[in-house]
Amino acid sequence: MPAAGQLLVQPRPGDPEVTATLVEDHGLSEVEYAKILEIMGRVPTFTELGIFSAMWSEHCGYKNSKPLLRTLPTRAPWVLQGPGENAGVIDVGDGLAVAFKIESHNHPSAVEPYQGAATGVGGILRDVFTMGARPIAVLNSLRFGELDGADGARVRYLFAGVVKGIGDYGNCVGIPTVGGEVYFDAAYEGNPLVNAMAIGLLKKEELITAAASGVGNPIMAVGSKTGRDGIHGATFASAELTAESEAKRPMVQVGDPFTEKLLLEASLELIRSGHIVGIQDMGAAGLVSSSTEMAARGGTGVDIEITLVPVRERGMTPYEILLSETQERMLVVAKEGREEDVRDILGRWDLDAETIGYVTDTGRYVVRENGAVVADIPGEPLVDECPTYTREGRENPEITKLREWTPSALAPRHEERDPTWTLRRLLDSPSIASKRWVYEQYDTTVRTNTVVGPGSDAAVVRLRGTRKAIAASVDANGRYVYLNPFAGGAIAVAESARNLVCSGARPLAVTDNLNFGNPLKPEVYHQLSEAVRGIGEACRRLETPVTGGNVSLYNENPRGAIYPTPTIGMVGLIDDLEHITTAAFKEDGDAIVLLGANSAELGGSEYLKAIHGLVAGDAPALDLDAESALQGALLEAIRAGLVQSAHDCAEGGLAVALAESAIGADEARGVEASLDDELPLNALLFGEAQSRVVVSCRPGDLTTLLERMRAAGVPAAEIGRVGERGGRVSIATREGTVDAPAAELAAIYFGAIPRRMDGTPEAVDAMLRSEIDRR
Amino acid sequence: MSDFQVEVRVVPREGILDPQGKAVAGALKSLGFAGVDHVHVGRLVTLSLSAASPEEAQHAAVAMCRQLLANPVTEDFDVRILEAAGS
Amino acid sequence: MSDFQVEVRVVPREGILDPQGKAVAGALKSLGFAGVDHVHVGRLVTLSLSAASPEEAQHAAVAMCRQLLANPVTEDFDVRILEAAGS
Amino acid sequence: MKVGVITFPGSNCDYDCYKAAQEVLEGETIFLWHKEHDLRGVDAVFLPGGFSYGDYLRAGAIAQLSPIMNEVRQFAAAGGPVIGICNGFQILCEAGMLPGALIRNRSLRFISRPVHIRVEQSRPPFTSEYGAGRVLRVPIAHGEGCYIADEPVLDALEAEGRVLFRYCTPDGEVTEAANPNGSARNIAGIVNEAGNVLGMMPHPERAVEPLLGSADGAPLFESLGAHLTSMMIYK
Ligand SMILES: Nc1ncnc2c1ncn2[C@@H]1O[C@H](COP(=O)(O)OP(=O)(O)O)[C@@H](O)[C@H]1O
Ligand SMILES: [Mg+2]
Repeated sequence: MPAAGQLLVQPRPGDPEVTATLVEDHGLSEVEYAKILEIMGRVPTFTELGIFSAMWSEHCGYKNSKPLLRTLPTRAPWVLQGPGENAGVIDVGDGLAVAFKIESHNHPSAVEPYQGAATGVGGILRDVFTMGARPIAVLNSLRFGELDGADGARVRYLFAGVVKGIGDYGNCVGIPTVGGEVYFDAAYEGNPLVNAMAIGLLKKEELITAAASGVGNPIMAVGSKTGRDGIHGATFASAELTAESEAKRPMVQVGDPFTEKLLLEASLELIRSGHIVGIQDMGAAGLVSSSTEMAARGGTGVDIEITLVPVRERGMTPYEILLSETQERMLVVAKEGREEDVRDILGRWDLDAETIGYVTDTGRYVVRENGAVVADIPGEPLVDECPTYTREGRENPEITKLREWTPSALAPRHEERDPTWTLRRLLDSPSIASKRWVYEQYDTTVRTNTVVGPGSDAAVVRLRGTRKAIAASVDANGRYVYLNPFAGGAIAVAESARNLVCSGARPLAVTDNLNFGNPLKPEVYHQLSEAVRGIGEACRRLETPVTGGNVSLYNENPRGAIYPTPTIGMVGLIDDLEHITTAAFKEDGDAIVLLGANSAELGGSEYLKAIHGLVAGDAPALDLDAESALQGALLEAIRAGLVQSAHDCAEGGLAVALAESAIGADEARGVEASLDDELPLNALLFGEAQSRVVVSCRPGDLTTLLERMRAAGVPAAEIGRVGERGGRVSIATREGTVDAPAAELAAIYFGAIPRRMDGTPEAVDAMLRSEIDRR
Repeated sequence: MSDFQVEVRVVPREGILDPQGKAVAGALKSLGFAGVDHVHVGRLVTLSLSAASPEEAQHAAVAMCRQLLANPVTEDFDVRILEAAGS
Repeated sequence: MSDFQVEVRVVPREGILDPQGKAVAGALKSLGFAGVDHVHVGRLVTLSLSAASPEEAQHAAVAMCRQLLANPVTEDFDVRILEAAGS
Repeated sequence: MKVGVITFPGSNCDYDCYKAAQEVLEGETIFLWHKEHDLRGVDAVFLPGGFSYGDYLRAGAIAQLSPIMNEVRQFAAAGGPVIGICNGFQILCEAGMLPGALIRNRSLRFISRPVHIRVEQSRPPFTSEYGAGRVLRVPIAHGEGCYIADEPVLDALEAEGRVLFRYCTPDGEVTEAANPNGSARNIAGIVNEAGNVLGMMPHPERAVEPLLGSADGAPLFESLGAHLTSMMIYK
């Protein structure tokens, strides 16, 4: 007999019996299953088991990360919506707010790069526009194996497919892709990372949250018909990639950006119409997660008749319909009696809506099939009582040992006596080289608000009707995090903020994507917990709270784990369009000033890897006080109009930063610089000491700029002059001089990726597999 | 060795979303064509191939599909060897 | 009325640039396939159509091609009525 | 004067076009919905960029069947100025209102970047405010922008001065290397026989403000404005 308030649930004919094996296949542990039995007071049906399995997967339940995420700072006066909603929202003044969020699609992209990446963009756009925000920009953060390693052909195939997938989707929807980052390292072979971030703009009063409230309100399914796509994708995204995942291939979801564009327009109209109380993307774990989460937020229950859900295929079971991850679908809670109004708006955009159920006051999650109850679960425990774990973390002793490496152990190669050789090598390293091959495939200028697109430190998108602009950047150096998870996590935040400041923005808030290996392994859990601690500390010091994010664990393959890669997406505000600053040198004779101090560090540098094949040493030291002082003083100087260009020193160090400012824009310019620090040549030119920025200023502003920096306690020194177009890049040091025509360095820098992608026969093959029209 | 005319048909996998087919179906309907259903859009690759026998040609064409012409995750293919055209 | 299975083949017109065909040819060659020539990439549209006779189905399908499925400037088409599948 | 921007399902430069027209032109700018049967008295029509119907099948193929296209045809036949940009150009070709076709870029990749184009003809209604030979910097963003047509058609376009824009180097030289997508004879924009229907792949509406990198597209709108003003005087 069911207890009071519970409905009679009959096993559905044809459904498998719930056994220990079936429970295990659903990725649920014994402890978790015991908890389910306790919540249910009986053995769950197959459908109910599927529901629990999806909701309690890592992807939806955050069972291994929640306790860590709770330690992150999430509040500031400008934060309107912190973690827990589809996207975070911050106040940017003038009655406007910005919604933004990052999301990973690593596992789907490893299996089917084009569709995996495309649907990743689709999902993150929906997260933003379901908040009532019109998407204004997308960014992405990508990691692949080595382009010319042993597995090069496969890597090139994945890289080409992912880039085309991101481009085709965003281009079609008409949202500019304005920035991102790409790194190549053997650590990501077989397990690429694809993180997409979307930013949207809304009027503060139009903010809507995804809650199912109002007993009796109809629940409507909107958008594409449900098919068998990606069933158990959320569980899939929470397990290690094995040969078996190859067999799971038919689950791959296909994106339909055209329908997304219609959904986007229709959703924004719906939200403004006042006919609905809530709207949510049917994303990972589809209908189940969207409906249960909306009910939980609304403190209500739902009652769904599964046969009313529009389906694409015949014979779909409740289990399949509930768990399907068909893209471009939304769940809408309409106001009672407004269903026709909702249908009218959608019909204008050629979209259908079906009422599939109602909001109830029982607090229970009820699913029926032709009236017969197939699932009846108390909603609150389903959403909130997923067991969470604080695992044991222990550093891998090999990494402890790696960190003890110091530059004194390094024997320079004989070619390095000519530092120009080294610089050329670094500019040709795909992780440092220009990513133009990538972003030329992205529409960067649609919507006519992109003031600074890809190719500078941060992207800048103006806010029409105001003097303001938004700046955004995504950053993470997995190698630093691998060598020192705490420092690496903090550096990712600091670098992201520094990129924003270089563009003239005040950093405001963070969305993070934690890409890690299997958390059940103590050495991985150690990386995860330490990196989160580093992120938290940097976010607190730099006053950039975390407003949301995403966790992607189990990024491993039979060959090993990826570098722990906590991608930081950051948004900042530029108060006045006048303050927008880019990395490129502007005029002959401008003075070049280095802010921050050089050091003898080489640990974790691109130089060590590209020139010596070494991943060793400690991550660069980060002093958050120095960082904060640098950022504050630089932003002040930019606002005072003293700065012509600003570029932070990142991978490849000072020499690469100088070269990028000279050659990174349309026309290559010369540089005449001289460094007289008493440091080893390689560390001085190519070391990656933190908290450094290369700026240029008009000669007449030099004294003021240097004085201001001194007053702020920020090391600053004039190190050279900007040269003319087509000049030479020359950097003199005590031990040797870099000297080469700017045009030659530009050819290397811009040619490195095209050369690898379009040059070799296998590359052509790799490119083609994704280029052949498969829409 | 003979030259074979090869035709490769690549179609979206059964059950996989076919947005293109959906759009074409809608357009045909709005043009007034009635009774149209199950619209799918695929690719047709034609090529000539020199091989010793139809079997060998078939074998090579299937290998091409596996390696390049079709996406094993989302598409099914089908190879037809049409004729030996000359020596 | 019967349901006919219709297959529409749309191919780049002779003499028209076919960048995809060219790229596929290059890729097949680089993958080591020898003796491949005249590679072209076209479109394959499949649909079911209810019509009174194969002739009527053929006629409707040709009209679809003229109005939508093929671009007369760049493409040629060819319609095949495969079978009547049930009433 | 009143100009209309058509929104097809999947248009995504409609707003950009609207904004540019509004900023540069005097008078009113309105959106026209693809299902409408009436151009609501506009004096010029823009078919904006984007991916109408997802560009599924062929770019522009499905949009040209939209109800409003009948009105656009009649409007053009009566001499009304029509401007198709990017996807709009593709729609005009698919609709048979301009000769030729746009196929996939030579590289098979989508290309988004600023390019240089040379103004080949300075004449109303679209280019009178440019000097012939002037080099413009405007963005392109397309996957299917390779313009092709039969040789006789191309010869006729040339002979009749209907090629308005050609891809070129920053110095105005028409070279193979300056051709981003493989278009026949570096063609970036053409007009119909009567000269009142323009199709172009580059985006002038994305180049009307120095803040966004270039204002070289503004004179195109100014040319249209000058033409419409002169028409009103004659009316
Ligand atoms: N995947 C990508 N998509 C778009 N833009 C990218 C991508 N990767 C790199 N970029 C752009 O290239 C420029 C340089 O990238 P990166 O070297 O990572 O910059 P930084 O070191 O300053 O963070 C940035 O403007 C960035 O936005
Ligand atoms: Mg960098």
